[in-house]
Order: sequence, then C-alpha cells, then structure tokens
Amino acid sequence: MATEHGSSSRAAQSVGGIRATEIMAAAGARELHDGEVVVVGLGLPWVACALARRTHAPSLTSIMEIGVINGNPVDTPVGLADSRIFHQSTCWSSFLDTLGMNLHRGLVDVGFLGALEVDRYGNINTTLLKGEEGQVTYVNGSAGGNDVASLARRVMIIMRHQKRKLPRVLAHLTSPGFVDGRDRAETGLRGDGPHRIITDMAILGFDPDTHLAKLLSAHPGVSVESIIENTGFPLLLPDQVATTPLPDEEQLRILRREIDPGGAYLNERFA
Amino acid sequence: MATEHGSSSRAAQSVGGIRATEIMAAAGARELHDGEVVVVGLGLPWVACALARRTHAPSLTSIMEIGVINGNPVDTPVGLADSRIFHQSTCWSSFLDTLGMNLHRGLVDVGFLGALEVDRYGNINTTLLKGEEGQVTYVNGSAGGNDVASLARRVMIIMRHQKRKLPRVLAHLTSPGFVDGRDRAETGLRGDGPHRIITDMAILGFDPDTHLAKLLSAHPGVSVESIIENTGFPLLLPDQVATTPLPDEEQLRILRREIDPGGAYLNERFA
Amino acid sequence: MADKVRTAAQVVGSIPDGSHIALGGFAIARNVNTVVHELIRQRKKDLTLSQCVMGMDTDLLVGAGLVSRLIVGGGSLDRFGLVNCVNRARESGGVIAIDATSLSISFAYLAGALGISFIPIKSMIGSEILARLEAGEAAERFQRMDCPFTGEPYLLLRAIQPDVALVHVQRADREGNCQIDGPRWENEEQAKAAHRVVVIAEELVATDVIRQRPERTIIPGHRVEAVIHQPFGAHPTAVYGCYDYDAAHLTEYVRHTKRSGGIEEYLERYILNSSDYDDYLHKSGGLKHLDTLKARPGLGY
Amino acid sequence: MADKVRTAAQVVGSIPDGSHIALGGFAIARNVNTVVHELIRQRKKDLTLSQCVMGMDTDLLVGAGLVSRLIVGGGSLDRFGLVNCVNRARESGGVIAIDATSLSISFAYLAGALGISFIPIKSMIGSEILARLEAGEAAERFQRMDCPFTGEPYLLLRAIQPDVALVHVQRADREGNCQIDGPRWENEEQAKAAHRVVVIAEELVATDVIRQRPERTIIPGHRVEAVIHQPFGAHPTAVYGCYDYDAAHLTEYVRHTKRSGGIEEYLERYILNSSDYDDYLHKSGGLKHLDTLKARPGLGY
Repeated sequence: MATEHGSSSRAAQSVGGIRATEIMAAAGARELHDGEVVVVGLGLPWVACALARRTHAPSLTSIMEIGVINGNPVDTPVGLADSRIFHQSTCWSSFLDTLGMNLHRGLVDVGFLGALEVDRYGNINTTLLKGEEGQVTYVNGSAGGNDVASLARRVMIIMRHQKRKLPRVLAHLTSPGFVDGRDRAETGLRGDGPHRIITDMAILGFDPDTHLAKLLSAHPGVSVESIIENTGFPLLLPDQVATTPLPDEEQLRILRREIDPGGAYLNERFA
Repeated sequence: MATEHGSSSRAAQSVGGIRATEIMAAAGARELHDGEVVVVGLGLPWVACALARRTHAPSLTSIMEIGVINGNPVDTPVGLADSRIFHQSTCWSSFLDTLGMNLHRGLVDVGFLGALEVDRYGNINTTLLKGEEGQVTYVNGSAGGNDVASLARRVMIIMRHQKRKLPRVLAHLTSPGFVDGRDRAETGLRGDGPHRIITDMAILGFDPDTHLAKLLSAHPGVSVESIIENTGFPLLLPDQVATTPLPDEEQLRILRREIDPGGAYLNERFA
Repeated sequence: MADKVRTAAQVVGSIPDGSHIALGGFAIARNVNTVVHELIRQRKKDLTLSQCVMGMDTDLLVGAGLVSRLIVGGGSLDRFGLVNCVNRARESGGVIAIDATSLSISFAYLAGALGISFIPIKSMIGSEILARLEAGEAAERFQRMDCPFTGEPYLLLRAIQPDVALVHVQRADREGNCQIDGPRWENEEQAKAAHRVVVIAEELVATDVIRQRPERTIIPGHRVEAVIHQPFGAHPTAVYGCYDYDAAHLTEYVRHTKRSGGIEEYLERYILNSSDYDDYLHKSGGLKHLDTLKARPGLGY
Repeated sequence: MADKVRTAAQVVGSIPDGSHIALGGFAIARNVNTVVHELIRQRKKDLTLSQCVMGMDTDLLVGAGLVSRLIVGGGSLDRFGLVNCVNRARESGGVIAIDATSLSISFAYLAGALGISFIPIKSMIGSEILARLEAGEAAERFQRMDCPFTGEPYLLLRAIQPDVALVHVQRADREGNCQIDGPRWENEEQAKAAHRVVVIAEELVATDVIRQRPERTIIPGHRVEAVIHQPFGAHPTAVYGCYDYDAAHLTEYVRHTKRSGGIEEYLERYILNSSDYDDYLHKSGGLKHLDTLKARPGLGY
C-alpha cells in the first residue's frame, strides 16, 4: 500500500494511523448486508467479508469458487487453491455447485472482483495488457471472473487507483459491466452489474441512467483533483463529494487483532 | 413360480428339481459379459447379476437407479428404496449420476426391466391396464424404466409368460422398444433397444431386420405350441427351436446357497 | 448465525394454498411425513407436487384431497403395494398427473438448480409418455429440438423450480447445513432448484460437527429456510442409519388405501386427531415400538 | 475384480499424439504432475488440454512444447506467479488458446458427463471473451439461442468429452474407486465427461475401505481405466490432507519460467533426466525434504 511504502502522496493518507487498506476493507464490509451470499476471492475482499461477519452481518455466507463455503482459515493462504482456505468449512463442493447452483442460479448477492483494468462502464480486464506499440502480455484470464460479473446481483471491484488501470479503453473486455452503457437485461446478462469500485483513493458508483462511473466519496485526505488526475476515463462528479467514513475503533481492533494480525492483506501491495 | 405352486403345466417344468426361476436367472447371467455395466432392479435381474459376478463376470458393475453401485446386501431387501440394498456399496450417489452420468452418457451396456405388458416390438407398458370395457387401472408408471429402455445398449426384459402380458396392442407404451419396427436411430433413441425377453417358458429375441420378436429357445419341457398359445402377438419362429440350457451344478449351488438361500426371489411369484 | 429451527406448524403456516411443493421421499424411504401430516392438519389446498418416485408422502397428500397436480416419474410402496390414493385420483380425474420419468424429472430439477431455463434430454422420445405430455395440460413444458452442433434430435425440458422443497435428512445444524447418509436420489438438485428449502432432521447437531465432514454437506445452510427437528420424522418409512421402515404400519396403511373410504379412516386415526408428530408417533406404538425399528450398528437398518 | 494399477509409463504409452487430455489440477493444488512428467519424457505431440484453472501441470506441458490447443477458463500459480510458459506461447502464437471461463468449462464438462451434446449458459454474453470465441478457431462450439419457454437469450455450449481425463486423488482402490478430500472443483464432471479416466492416487486402499464411506466415492471404479499409485505424486503442488505445496520448489520453477530458456533448464534438471517420478522426488530433496511438507493432523496441510 501507498501509505505503507511512502511512495506516493496520491493515495489515502494514513489518518490517525489508519491505512488505506483498512478504509477499503471497512468500505467493502459496509456494502454487505446480513444474510447475503457473497462470492469472494482472497485479499481485501476476503478481509471485508470477515469484518462484516464479525460485526453487522453474522449470517453472511462466503463462497469461494473452488468449492469452499464459509471456511475459517487459521493460517494465511497464498491463493485460491491453498489448503489453508479449506479449513473448517461448512461445505466442500465444486465449481458446478458454487458457480452453477449458486451464482448461475441467481442466488449470489455480491461478487467481489479484482482487475487489471476497469473502464467507465465497469467493464473489467483480467486477461492481458497492451504495450505502447500494441504488444500483448497475457496475465490470468477470466477463471470465474466473467461468470461473477455476468451473474451476481451486485459486483464490487476492489483495486488500486491508477490512471493506467482506469483507462478510457480496455486492452481486453474480460468481464462485462454495463458493456457500452446499455441496461444489463438488454445485453442478455443477469444481475444488476457493477455497483462499487473501491480504490485506495475513493469509492465510485454508477449513474442509474447512463451507467457511467461516478465519484461517490473520497477517502479522508484525498482531493477530488488528485482522484480525477489518477482516473483515465472521465468521471462523473456529484454536486458534493462525501468523505469515505473511517473504520471505527472496534472495526480496527477486529481487523488488526483478529482477522489479519500478520498484516498479510492489510500491509499488502495489491494490484 | 408355476413349478412351485403347481398351478400350471404351461411353464417350465421342474427338471431334476430345477425351478423356472433358476433357468431364468442363469439365462440372464449368460447374457452379461465381464466388465459390463448393468442397471438393475431387484428380483430375478438382481439374482442374474449376482450369479454372473460370482461366475464368469467378476468385474460386472451393477447400478441401481436410486444411487447405489455394487451393493452387497446381506439381508433380503423389500424394494428399491430399502436400506438393505445400500449395504457395503462402493459408491452412493444420485439419479443424476446413475441415470444421467452413466445411462444417458451411454455407458450402460445392459438394462434389466420388468413389465406389465410387452408387445412384439419390445415396447413395454408399466403404467396402466385397461379392462374389457376400457376402464383404466393405474399401476407404477415409468420411474427410470423409460430412461433405461431409451438409453441402454441392450435391454433385457424378465417377465411371466402370459397371453395378456404379451398382447398385440399395449394398453400404454411406457418405454420404447423398436416402437413400430423402425430402427432405433430413426426414432431418435440411443442404444440398440430390446435384446431378450426372458420368461418362465422361453427366451425371445428380435429379428435384426424387422425388429419383430422371435422365439430363440424353449425351456426344457416346454412345447413350442404352448409358447405360441401363451403369446398374444404373432411370434416369429426359427427353423429349429433350441432348448434353453439348464444351470449347471455350480450355478445352482451359488444360486441356492449363496445368493438366495431364503428363496426370496427364486421361490417368488413374479409379475 | 441464524437459528432456523422451526416447528412443522410454523413452517406449514407459511406455505400458501396453490404452492408447488417438491417432496424428498422415494417409495418407502425418507418420506417427508412430518410436514405432510401438518399440511393435512392445516388443510392446505390446490397443491402441485413434484418428485421422481412417489411414496407414502405423496399418496397421503393426494388421499387427503390437497393436491391438484402431480409432476412425477413414477411411484410405489415397494412390496407393500401401490400408491393407491394417487392411482384412484388419476382414474377418477381428481388429479392432473404430468407423468414423466425419473431422469427427466432429475434433469428438470438440475436445470432449475443451475438457473438454466431448459435442458435437453434423449428420454421419452418415441413413447406414449411423451405423446401424452405433448397433448396434455403441460404441453408448453416440452419442445423438440435438434442439437445445433451434432444434429441429434433432443427433447427440451423446461426447468422445474418448485416453490418449496421438503427434504428429510439424517442430520442438520441450526443454520440448515444438511448431511444425507446413503444414496441421495434427486434430493440435491431438487432442493437447490427450489425457491424455499425446508429440511426435517433426525438429529440436530452443532455446526462444528458439520465442519468435521464438509464433504458430506449436500445442502448448505444458506439454501435452507427452516430446519424441523423430528426424530422418527419419516416413520413408517425408513431413514438409513437411523431406523428401518415399519412393515406392520405400512401394511396397515395399504390395507386402508386399497378400499374406498379407507384413507379417511387412516387420516382420522393417525393424523387429524394428532396434535403433532410426536402425538402420531405415540399413537403408532410409542417409544417402545419405535425402539424395535432402530438401526443396528454396521447395517444402517 | 479387475486390477487396474499401472505405471505412469504404461499409461502414457497408451495415449496417442493429438489426444485431448483434461487435467485435474487447479493452480497449485492436486496437479497431475506424475503423468505430466511422463508425457514429457515420452515426448508426446500435438495435445489439446482442457481445464478450468491452469496450474503448473498445464504450464509444464506447454513449456515442453507438447501442446497445440488449450480450452481453459484461466490460470495462475497463485502468489508464486503466472503460468509463464502458457502466456509466452499465447503471445508467440505457439498455442491456440480457446479462452472461456471456469463455469462455462464446467458446464461443457457437465454436458459431456450427462451425454447431452449441448447446454445453455448465461456467462460470457457481452464480453470480448465471447467475441473472440465466436471469431476464432472454435467458433463452431458456440451458438446463440433464445429459450423456447421463457424467451431469455442464452449461449449454447457444445459438450466437452476429452479423450483422457487425469485426476489426482487422495485415495483409490485397485479397481479405481476414487475418493477426494476437500473441494473437488471440476474433477467429477471432467472425469465423467472423458472417454478414458486415469487417476493418480496418493494412497492405494482395499475396496473395503471404500465401502466404509461410499458417499465419498467421487469417481466410481467402472469409469476408471488405470490407477497410478504415486505418493507425493502432485509435488510441488498441494494435496489436502496429505502434504502442503512446496514453496521453495514453486519459487524455483517460476524463477525458471520467467526468463526465456529457463523452462528448458528446469525440464532437463528435473524431468528429462529422471527415470520416473520417484527419481524426480529424490532430486527435489528426497524423503527428508518431503517429510517437512507432510500435512499436520487436524489441518490438512
């Protein structure tokens, strides 16, 4: 994280020692309602779910696409195929169950996704990057990302706020948001599409009519100007820009003492 | 069985104390090759499979549609949902696995079926009977019967040989054989259709061109005339009618001592 | 954690007349009799029932006159007899029966569970079953189609998504995580296809017990709306690992249903005059009798 | 009972060039490395591989130049890095990649397993993934269709039925009955879709052990053609309940694959000069090192 490495003044400043990752985790948790079903990967989305479960949403169900429901890791996993995330689950199943009988069935309220790039309609690229001369560098592809973006009721993107990562035109549209601004149903997709982009500078939403990305709140200490400067696409601005709430004492205690005492995610540089 | 109850001279006579059910079980077993996959219910088909496994086909796989593979009952089950058939299985699964991922997948070599009525194209009725004035009496319906008849490579029918059970016209076509004599593929069905009808009097097959039922062998002591008399539809006759082989000493020992010592199936009156 | 434990009376109170209910029983195994009795006591009307292989559960509901429509593969009480109430209602036209096959019902549930509105199948083609379906009340649920990739002819089935699925299981926790021992017939797809899932559990366990064997969780808690804890709740049908079928009771049941008027006597004696399932179990011989049905270790029946 | 235990060399000897092989690994878990090594040693050619999420298994085969075509959802070595050999081959055009999604690959395997030649899905619509698929080499595998019952737009996927599926499991008996602990990703549908199934088992058990927990049998023996018994057979990837991933080895692997020419060194050092998998394990640190990776009881890693 920027605040950890002191390499940038553009991201959320450490306010009273609160890191941008903590603001993001709390912001993610706030978007989750009790009883909802969430498809989640590792990293900050997983921290956000864990925080929500331990505070206002004890009946949240977290599903990992590999076939793990409500795991309770006691050691830090290195990835989605790490046995550490299988620990103490309530159910072990399969892609067909998690992505089929839950996500495709229309039962997933929230899907969390990361991104190499996101455009102003919330379309996501996780497949490849293009250099200045058009040369292509492949990365991970979709895996379940396109499925989640196509089918979850609300999609939440957690990513680093950089101009090149929020471009006018994606190098590749892996996972659809509002595509070219059309209604989701018109595109033939289920779910309501992208809901929030949570970055280390701000929280973005989408205009209900045009489906264009819109600034909702700036993290404490981050100026609207620097957000615009670090966004590659034109960003809708509200009349008044709110300030993202800081996590409270109890949330910070849970994040730091219970969920991620080693700082594996909260100290992390994330893409 | 007729020979048990002494109520009829039309069925196979007890030859050297061998019951018609034993001839039928041995005939069923003879049709099964080692390594094949069989979908089977209870009764004589189950006895035939068990006999094949203990003699020439030790690698036979027997599947029960409820989701039981290679069960090893130690007590006599009363039906397909009886816990006794779950005992010591190698796999417990579901309809989707047994009828879907095996039968519909095209992996089932042999399907055994019972019948209320069978016509000369091997079409089966298990749904209803019609009285002389057309009044309808419902029985069991298809369950997996139509699925097996539609999809297994070879279908084997085990039933009592009676004129009313082998009629010219079925009261209801539940499970297709050769339908009206067309090739199976023309009807849109998989598998090669009905292969044998094993009764307490004879073994019937089907003419490869016309798909009409044809007498293959008469059980010892049963005359061709009595078979014709007890068959409601016209039966093709070969130039020379073979005699169904009797089970040998070893087969009889296994049937009587190991598989069905209580005579639950071998003493049974079957429909 | 949400505590979803409810009584059968509470659950049934929330099921409207006219609902489509999927039943988890198969012939004489794991019938959802606990809820069936309560549906009869609360005199629900105009139900649609679906199931691969009907057993006593469906037969009771049809016999009690609660059912307008059946979507089924077949039915039987194994060697104890036929589903006489169902058959009589078919013969008299008292119920509309959409008669399909075990696999086609499973496929339609699977499609419902996956959230795809149709699925192809090769069964039923060339049979009178399909001819009747295509000429019948539910003709709009079936469509012929050739595979666009192979040209092979298929029947398309419309997905089934029941309003409520009822499943009897060996164990569940208070959040609804369910484990089934023995074969599972169509239970997983059926429950996951439904909009609401109600489970009846022989045993209520701590979530830690579930977490010890997560591979056995067939229906995860978030799919379950209510858990009814009812030991011997499937009596007189069998629950593998818990108890055997009650042959004497099943024989008595079929003796009643064979003759016209008999089912009314059975309902009166065992269901309508019982305050709840425990009361029914008491009338059916009580603990001493039930104890004789308990599964022997190593056998499961 | 058929004894299906074979060596990797025997199994690979029976796989022709040009085969479509489905791999059971996921990122850094349960990779089918035992067979992958042997495929490389026997220098198979022109393979098509399919998998939901590629890991080291696919990366090795592509890096060794055995692969012409990939049908995949995605790929990664989790925090150890990317599937660099695969990505380099994509960039150079050395491999035709049919890039789909985890769910669409799962659905296509499911269709293959059920014996239906097509299945509808809602994923991929509106994405460049689909635009590329419809314009690409495998365009004939995708078709748009509106549901005849609801009018909803769907994409139809052609079923996948691989020639061979390779799955690494915790235990199997000599007849091929397999049990998998932990999540099963696409393994069940993938194996049941394939024409031939080969399993690599950490542990070979008596059939009686299988019969004690029949609900855990994910792939029944009659679907399995060969069982390879290879403890630590997925190393350096993890097998839940048996051993953890080998972080040092994975780091070394990615260090090799990051730079051009590095994979050849890795192949030379660990695979081409090894006589079999035990020899590879010996070169990777041997028993003493492997012992440090063994799963701790109660944790599974």
